[in-house]
Amino acid sequence: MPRKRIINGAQAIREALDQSLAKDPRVFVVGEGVPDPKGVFGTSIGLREKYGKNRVWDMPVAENGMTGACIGAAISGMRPVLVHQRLDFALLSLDQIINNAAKWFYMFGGQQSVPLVIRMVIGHGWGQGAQHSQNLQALFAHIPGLKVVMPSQPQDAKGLLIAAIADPNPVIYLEHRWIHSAQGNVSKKYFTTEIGKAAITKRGSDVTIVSSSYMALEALRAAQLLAKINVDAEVVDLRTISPLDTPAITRSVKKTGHLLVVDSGWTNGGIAGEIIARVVEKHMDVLKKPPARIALPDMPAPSSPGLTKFYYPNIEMIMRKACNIIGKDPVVVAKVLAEDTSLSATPHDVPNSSYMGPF
Amino acid sequence: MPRKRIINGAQAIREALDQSLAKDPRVFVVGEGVPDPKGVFGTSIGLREKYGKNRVWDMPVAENGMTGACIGAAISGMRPVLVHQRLDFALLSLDQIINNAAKWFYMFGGQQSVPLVIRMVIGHGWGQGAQHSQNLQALFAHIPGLKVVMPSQPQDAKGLLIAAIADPNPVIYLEHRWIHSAQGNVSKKYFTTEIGKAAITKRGSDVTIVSSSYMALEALRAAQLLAKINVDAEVVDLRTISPLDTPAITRSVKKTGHLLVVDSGWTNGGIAGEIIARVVEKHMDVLKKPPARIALPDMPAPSSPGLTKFYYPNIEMIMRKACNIIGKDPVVVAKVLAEDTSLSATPHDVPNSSYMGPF
Amino acid sequence: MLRIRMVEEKIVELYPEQQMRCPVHLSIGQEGVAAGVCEALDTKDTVMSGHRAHAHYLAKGGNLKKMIAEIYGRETGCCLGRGGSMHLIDLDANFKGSTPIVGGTIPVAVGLAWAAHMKKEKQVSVIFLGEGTTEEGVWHESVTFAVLHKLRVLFVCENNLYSVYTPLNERQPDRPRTGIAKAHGLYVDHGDGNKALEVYEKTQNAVTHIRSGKGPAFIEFDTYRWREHCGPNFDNALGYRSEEEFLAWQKKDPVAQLEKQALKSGSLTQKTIVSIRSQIEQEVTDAFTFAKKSPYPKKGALNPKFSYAS
Amino acid sequence: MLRIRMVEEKIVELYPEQQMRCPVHLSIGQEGVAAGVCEALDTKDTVMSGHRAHAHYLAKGGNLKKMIAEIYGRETGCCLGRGGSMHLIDLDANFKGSTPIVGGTIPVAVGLAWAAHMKKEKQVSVIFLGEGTTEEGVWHESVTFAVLHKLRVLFVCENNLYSVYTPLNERQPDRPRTGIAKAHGLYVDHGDGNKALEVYEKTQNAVTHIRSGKGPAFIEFDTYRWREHCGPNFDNALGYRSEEEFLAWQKKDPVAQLEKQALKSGSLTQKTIVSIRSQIEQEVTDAFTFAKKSPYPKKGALNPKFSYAS
Ligand SMILES: Cc1ncc(C[n+]2csc(CCOP(=O)(O)OP(=O)(O)O)c2C)c(N)n1
Ligand SMILES: Cc1ncc(C[n+]2csc(CCOP(=O)(O)OP(=O)(O)O)c2C)c(N)n1
Ligand SMILES: [Mg+2]
Ligand SMILES: [Mg+2]
Repeated sequence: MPRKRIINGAQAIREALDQSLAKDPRVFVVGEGVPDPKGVFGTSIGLREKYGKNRVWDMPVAENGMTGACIGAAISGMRPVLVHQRLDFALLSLDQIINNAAKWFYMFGGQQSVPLVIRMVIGHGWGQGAQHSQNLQALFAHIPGLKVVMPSQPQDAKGLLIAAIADPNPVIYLEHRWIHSAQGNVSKKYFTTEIGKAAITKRGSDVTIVSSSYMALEALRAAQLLAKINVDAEVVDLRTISPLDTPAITRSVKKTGHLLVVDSGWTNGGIAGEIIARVVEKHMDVLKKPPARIALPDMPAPSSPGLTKFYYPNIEMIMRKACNIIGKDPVVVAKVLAEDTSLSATPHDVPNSSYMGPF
Repeated sequence: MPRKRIINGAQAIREALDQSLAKDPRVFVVGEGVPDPKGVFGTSIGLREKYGKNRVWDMPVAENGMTGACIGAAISGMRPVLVHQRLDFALLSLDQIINNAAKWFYMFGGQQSVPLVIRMVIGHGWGQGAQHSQNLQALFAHIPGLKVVMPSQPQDAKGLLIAAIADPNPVIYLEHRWIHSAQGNVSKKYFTTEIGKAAITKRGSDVTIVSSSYMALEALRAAQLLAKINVDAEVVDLRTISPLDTPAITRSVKKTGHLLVVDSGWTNGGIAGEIIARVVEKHMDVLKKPPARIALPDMPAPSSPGLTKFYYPNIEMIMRKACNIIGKDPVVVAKVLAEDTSLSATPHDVPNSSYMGPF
Repeated sequence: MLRIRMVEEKIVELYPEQQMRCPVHLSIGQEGVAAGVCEALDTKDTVMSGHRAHAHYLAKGGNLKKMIAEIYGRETGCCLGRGGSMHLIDLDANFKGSTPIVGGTIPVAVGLAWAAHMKKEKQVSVIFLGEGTTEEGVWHESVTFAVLHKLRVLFVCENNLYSVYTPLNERQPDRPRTGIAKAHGLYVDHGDGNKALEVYEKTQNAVTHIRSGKGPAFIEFDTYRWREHCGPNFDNALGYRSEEEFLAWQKKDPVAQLEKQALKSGSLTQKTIVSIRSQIEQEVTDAFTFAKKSPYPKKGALNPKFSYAS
Repeated sequence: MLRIRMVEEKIVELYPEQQMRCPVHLSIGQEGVAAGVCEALDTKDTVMSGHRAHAHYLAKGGNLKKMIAEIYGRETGCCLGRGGSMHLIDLDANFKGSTPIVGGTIPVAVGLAWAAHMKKEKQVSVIFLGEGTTEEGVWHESVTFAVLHKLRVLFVCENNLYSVYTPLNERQPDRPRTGIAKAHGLYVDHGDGNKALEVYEKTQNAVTHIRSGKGPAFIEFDTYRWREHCGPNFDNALGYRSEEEFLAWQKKDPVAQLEKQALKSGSLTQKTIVSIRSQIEQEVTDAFTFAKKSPYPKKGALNPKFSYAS
């Protein structure tokens, strides 16, 4: 990239849709509110005006039916992008996703693939509560036939969405609400980020922190702060949850000998456990210390800020756990955090200080 | 148990329903075909005749709606048992299961619990195919607020179903089709098997094989055959998938130093990985060799017996893997298997030689 | 009804303080339906609702203080702060819960009636839903089962023309939902949601039908959400609906209409209205004070063990 | 139609050999609907179906050998042996697939028509479903969307009175499904599924309506499954339905009726029927021979990589 072009995640996603619609006449976008003036957190604003009603669709609140309809369109040669304003709403369509989309290509003898992208926004903060903030990447990743991507950086948000649309398979595109406002340098051109490849967002030699989506942003900030106390963490941003980039994880762990996995989903049966299992099955010998994970406590998300403060993993927890693994006393962590005034300026339940609710 | 009373899994389940209906007027059973003459593989035969239409219900093919209705009945003080002839059909109701049943108690401040049991039959063999044989225990176990049980022995099938019905929380009761015909000694009385407690079905000191449901039966047979070649395996039958009985697993692994997890679900993101992660997080030091898992290949289930033969884990695979872990040459495995004529007598895709299809 | 209006106007006033840190879906403009329907119910009749539930909760007699405290995320809230505005419950008032998954509570409400049927109880289970919610298949499934067993369910559909910012013509064919309900075998009616007395009467008729064991009913009321789909502000400027449309509906203000009628009929005087207003004002102020003074849940309240009953 | 009957009778005959190792849901007795409907379609019109799909596949021109091979689990099957009887597909014949999750293919078929709409194609997408399948919410959702955009979809409902062994009165209120469909804004008709010519004519009318762009249609045909829900045998002995009911329906045999009519009208003679029969007999025998001779998929065909297209 020659010149810096800083945009946020939502803009990057919009750009991916815009360029995909422009490039491929088979692409269409559908979802509740996609053509409305707010355009799904800004990610689809203006697209109907630009591409017309036949390319940019609103829909009834009928998630299972509309998913099936998208599958039908996909096997007819179209490239639907179905959008859910919350992942939680997509649970109504798991029948079509798991029973049909994931299996269609295999069970019909490889004759028809389902080039379908389902974008699901993961809510976080501002009292979203139990039914508006589920991180169910582990659920989707467990289903063969689906691919699951979960970007953190705007550049990857764009590249992975374009790649997902171009992919002949069903891809679950999980966008954490808080990556929408994350800023980053994004290429202007149409490009793809390869599905199935992790990125090293910070090199380091002491401990490997594997993460994804919003937690990859947190892990990166934690790693930067850890550097101040001479802990040299390597951050692996998975970007794709399924298929997992096991080689990239392994390479890093072989180098550092220490593994911490940070995930935005529930602990039990989550992605973090799977990653740990993969590493120890084949490379237990390279681990100098037992691997560790940080993920959500196994309980529904509460609404009150008094509770979410303790519910979500944060930078401090990541730093402390990293120190623990490598055998460093974590008392210094508090000191480093206290010095960083930017951290305390924003309430824990909003992505940035300009956010005023309500959604 | 004073005298032996051998019945099969389906009879044990029927007995649990019968005794629960008799004991507690709040209990009712509902499901497509529950009152029909075949009574869900025999598990509900005669119950309507005995308890009447107001206790034993058929229903429309409307899984999500009926699950919601059962939740409504449950918070009204009833004890519904909802039955699906295949787990795959319950995917239509994941919205109600995940968004409502699992969270109701927590999100409404602990005021109303949802004492709901959902029985789901897992298809296996006789060409069931991609949409009639999914083993999605990992999916349910990942959701806090649900309990997930998965018995193998008829005694536990009965005791866990009674316990599930008596439990104030939503319990997913997964019954593998092939445990229906498994025989075992079953107490005649009304009794419960504690949810959350694994059983050691064979003691041993060389290697721990953790398993559940039909694979626990296979693991047990494998362990018995392993004994012939002087491999002393300990078999842990999980019985409950969530909450996992981590202490029991840990105790066994501490004793044997070797861990093999066998699961009937897909490998990626499955229960086996979670168990491995739990063990290494806390007790990597006790493992003499890297832990291993045997589970389904990450692809939809095929229908053809030509393919299912290679799709499903079998006794031989378990034996070989166990030998591998403890560093014993597995060539002897083939010999032991060849000697056991009972194994070759039954085609791989039926639970027993009397089974003639079609479902 | 005036009380509901005043409570929500207070939310509007104080939301910018950033202390109600959860989404709020206000019913301002739609109070006539909640008030009219609940007036026709007995205490033991149950009510459930969805994301836009404040009015239904209050009309059914839900505790005001606990609702406001819940919106403020305090441990004194009706869900101990775990739920926020989108999760309301008051078992004493037989308000059995509201949740924000569209359609999520419809079958649950049918299940309440099913349990009542099994227990030979006769209360009516009322479920409020928006016109958008009838697009969900679960509505169809719930209706089928309720009609099949003649369960005592009243489906109250509030047609406010929009689902979030999407107008009806992007979501539904131009045919009445009451026609579908009727074809399913439901007792059906349709009325003006801005006329609380009409709502009350039509509900009474439906409830009489239901109580007699003849089967469930579906009533649709025309209404209009004045403010944004979610949040305290007006949003006509977004352009998804016209200012004229908004003003035309605002003119039909259900609160003002009832007030006018009451004054005309002499059942209320200007003076009593003033005194009622100030009484409510006081109650509302007290509720907000109570909420703001209440503590957040303690750290110990965040424990996985609370996900399960024992 | 006779061909469909003879194919399925052959399945009945050979199933006990235990070589067709997958569930089979036979349409014997219901062939009139499949044959009559598909006769009214063009080749480019598409068909989808559910668990009971043999007749629909064959009537639409699906390859017989590949179907039988699929049921036998052979690599020459229409899904390479991966699907079995419950997963049929023949893209050459525009039979776009059948799957055994009740209701699972309904929205997919609507999606075919949606894609056609976007591409300005005019073929009709036909979806066969049982009367039980209309209980699923996804039917409601699919219908809503199809009517909203006037998609070219024909919903063909075969009412055989049972869902597995459950009679209608345990599942649905006593009201016609056509009434619901009509209230949704569909073109609606209803006919005797045992009269193939009536089926054909009613389908023609519906298809004319659909092709003209006036919107989707729903036709229900009364019919009866003669054999067990799943498998080759008779099952009246189970007691879920009476022998009398069965016999009354069997008398209306759609194959025999058509044959009689053809003989009477002189369009067929007894002699041509005999010759047609023996031709079909040969074709069927060949298909079974082909299937039985075909190899099972190789071990290498079991590979996770085949779950994804590249
Ligand atoms: C299953 C599901 N899909 C989508 C949403 C997003 N959503 C929240 S409110 C709403 C509007 C529903 O419209 P309507 O039923 O008419 O209620 P109104 O908001 O107009 O009162 C939608 C689509 C949701 N909460 N749940
Ligand atoms: C989602 C789902 N629920 C339940 C079943 C079990 N099931 C298989 S066929 C069938 C009967 C459906 O009845 P109908 O639509 O009338 O078709 P018929 O078998 O009578 O042809 C049922 C309930 C299923 N396959 N999928
Ligand atoms: Mg609305
Ligand atoms: Mg039927």
